[in-house]
Amino acid sequence: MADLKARIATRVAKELKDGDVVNLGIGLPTKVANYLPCDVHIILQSENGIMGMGPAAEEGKEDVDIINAGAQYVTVNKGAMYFDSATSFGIIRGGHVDATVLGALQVDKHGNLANWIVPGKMVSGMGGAMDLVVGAKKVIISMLHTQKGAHKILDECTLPYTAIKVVDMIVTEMGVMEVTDEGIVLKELHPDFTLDEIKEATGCKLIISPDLKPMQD
Amino acid sequence: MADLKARIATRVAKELKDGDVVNLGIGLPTKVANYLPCDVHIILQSENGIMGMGPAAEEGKEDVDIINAGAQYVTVNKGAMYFDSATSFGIIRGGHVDATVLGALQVDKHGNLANWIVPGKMVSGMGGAMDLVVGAKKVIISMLHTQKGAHKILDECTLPYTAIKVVDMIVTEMGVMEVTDEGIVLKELHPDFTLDEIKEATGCKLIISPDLKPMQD
Amino acid sequence: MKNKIMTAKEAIAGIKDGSSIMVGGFMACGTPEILIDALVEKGAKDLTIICNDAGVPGRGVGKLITNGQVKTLIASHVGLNPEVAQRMNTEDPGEKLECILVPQGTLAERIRACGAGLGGFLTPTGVGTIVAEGKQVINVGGKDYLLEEPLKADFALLRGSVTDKFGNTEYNGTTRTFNPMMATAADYVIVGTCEIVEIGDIDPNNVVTSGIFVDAIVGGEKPWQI
Amino acid sequence: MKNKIMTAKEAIAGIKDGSSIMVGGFMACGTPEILIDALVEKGAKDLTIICNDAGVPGRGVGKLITNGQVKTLIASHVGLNPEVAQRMNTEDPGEKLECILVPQGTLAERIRACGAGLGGFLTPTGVGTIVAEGKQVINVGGKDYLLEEPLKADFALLRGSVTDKFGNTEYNGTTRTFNPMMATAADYVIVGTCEIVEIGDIDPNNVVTSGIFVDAIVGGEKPWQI
Repeated sequence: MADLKARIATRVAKELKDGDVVNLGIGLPTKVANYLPCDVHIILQSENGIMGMGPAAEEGKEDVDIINAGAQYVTVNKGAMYFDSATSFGIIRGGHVDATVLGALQVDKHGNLANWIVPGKMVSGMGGAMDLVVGAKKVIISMLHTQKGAHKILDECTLPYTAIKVVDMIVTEMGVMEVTDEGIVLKELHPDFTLDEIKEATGCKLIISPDLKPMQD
Repeated sequence: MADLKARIATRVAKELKDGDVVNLGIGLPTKVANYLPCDVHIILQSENGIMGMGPAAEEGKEDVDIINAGAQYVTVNKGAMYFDSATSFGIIRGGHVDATVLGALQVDKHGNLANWIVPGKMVSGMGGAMDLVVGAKKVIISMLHTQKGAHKILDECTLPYTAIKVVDMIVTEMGVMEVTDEGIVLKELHPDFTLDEIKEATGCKLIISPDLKPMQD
Repeated sequence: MKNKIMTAKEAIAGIKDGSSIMVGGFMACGTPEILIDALVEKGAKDLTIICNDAGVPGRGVGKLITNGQVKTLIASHVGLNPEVAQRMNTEDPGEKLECILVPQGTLAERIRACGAGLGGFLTPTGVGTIVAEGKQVINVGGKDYLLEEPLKADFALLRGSVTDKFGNTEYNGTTRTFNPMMATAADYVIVGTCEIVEIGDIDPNNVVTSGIFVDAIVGGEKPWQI
Repeated sequence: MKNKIMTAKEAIAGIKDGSSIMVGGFMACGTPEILIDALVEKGAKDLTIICNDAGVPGRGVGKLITNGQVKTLIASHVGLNPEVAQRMNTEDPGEKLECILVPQGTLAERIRACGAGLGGFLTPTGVGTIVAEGKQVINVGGKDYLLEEPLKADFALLRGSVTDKFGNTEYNGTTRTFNPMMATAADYVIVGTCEIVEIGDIDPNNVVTSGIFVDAIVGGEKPWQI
């Protein structure tokens, strides 16, 4: 599992360009920063008020006034800036974040996203996710392809939406997909899987790119 | 004339309470700050981005980065703050300015105000006036009672409105008036004038306060 | 000039059962613990709390929830405080917590709109989702937006890093979060601050919250200890 | 990291006839004169200028007006520049200036709304006046508001006091005015600044405009001399 997540994070990292402003969700997305090529420097935005977030704070050296959106003590890089929440979400909604990487419960062929609520279960709230996926220039979903065998990539989400028509790209351990007006296009397939396997693991029709490439670890 | 303006400014100054946040318009209103009782300290807001504006800068000691809304070099008092225009007008529209003092071309019995445009004449623009009169808790009009004999206090403004139903008080060289739901109530009459004189100089019915007082210089 | 410096107990004296209170901070980073503690001691009930989140048990708004003082919580995220779910699902009406979830950017902007005298704003966030229920959808330039309305409160409890005696305040690091907007959107604003300085000690270029918004200043706030 | 430091001529190279340009400042205090000078030299015409005012003759936007480069001016106040009235009233179509007046708070908020991804906002300012003509009136909580829409531009010319090499900028005194909002609302943002410092030299608590908004940095801006 750890290897699969590393694979996903590695692949997502290749989507980020030098100088990009990026907001990484909690969990798997946070790991993406560890897999950037060394000539690519991105600027991390944290919605609780940082532009230019750095790595986690070393134990014993935490500044308790500086946390990330997951309430972990972090550092900031040179050239960072702190701001209030209205400013932060102005940056987010205003299209000034080049990419956001988030997990998902479900994504559908229209690019609709469900990642915040399972009716009947404990509700934790949407936090900044609804704003992020609406505002970021590129929305990359990084997740395991299925949830204990159940489809997560669907014709239509069955869970309540986080937002509609927002997902640009899906990266899983099986492959890399782009959401287009025609539906979900498989651009890369990981060599561990066959086309039939990824089709079976997907709840909507996968359009196979004529230019299909192998997904690299 | 200078005496009349001093009289008006002196009377307006009595309306301001210690600790009030006040925005003074260009011209006569600016002079109000010179007539405050010595135990009354107000906080001047300047819409171009100052809370806590001080007196004009001494010649030769100007900081060219610090001007007031009339483009004059000013100082700031201890405890001042600079802000951007969105913040400034958030303060203004948000009801955080206790009083604004402005001149007028016309005021009517509904509290409608016209002070920014004379059709056919050079248009200078409303600047911050429309926001100020809508947002300030108390709108005080300080002006000469008539314009070369023409009425300025009317049944209905004939010039385009700056805002509707915003004027709380009018201070002229002849008296002090309050705008109420019933119309304009004369609260103070200056001893230089008779009731008939002020009525004649006014283009709408003046309700005489049962508690009419003399206006002091 | 009016003295604004007082004890936490004095500062919160006006808070009553049923008051609405904005609380600054994000996961309790930027929340004034001394003011929360005083409010726990006072025990005012049926409060409406407006805060980014529910804090965590034992910190920030979490203390008020544990103490059963919160009737309604308006927040964007409550996942780090499991007690919220328990109290949302309880059958005991005296313990029951109503939780109104608002997207974080919309929450911040609604508070700002109130302070800035706006009647509302159009946001793309939430269009097509359950957040849109009951709200006007307005199309501008071919794109749909939700009309979101301002949010105000009776009180705001803010956490400053440096505050002068007039109330001008600076916030360090990410403690800034919701504090500056909340300063503008409540009738009575209390700053619990780490350091009180003389008027004039803060560079006018660096003041974040103007003292005109601040009604009470309480010293002795400390960065929360790990 | 990409180098953003360049000459004024290089920075404005992309401005063409017909471009829309936001210009920071208030009566030219906070306007980047070196960028204006470069634009005068370049001579691009039919510009739409968005600025609080028209500057004064010989300063700020006033220079562009004198040089006949402005087709449309969107501003709140033009009274300190008598040339505006002359050019508004001229019969010569080549010299004709169209002036669109917007209340100052609405102008600032429209620029902010654009940068913040909002579809518009409801303001009480202008209700019942000619400013309301052609605009939707929306009632919220029993009060009428105008729906005002966002305002964007191709370029923004800002004036910084201290700017690091990434573009993080501080503004001194009242030069802040419209600059920070404009930084967020234009496709290409140029800062003419008084002092360029190394990345890390500005306290992250005191940065006003983030470098992410800044495409070009031009040094050598001076406080205007009296």
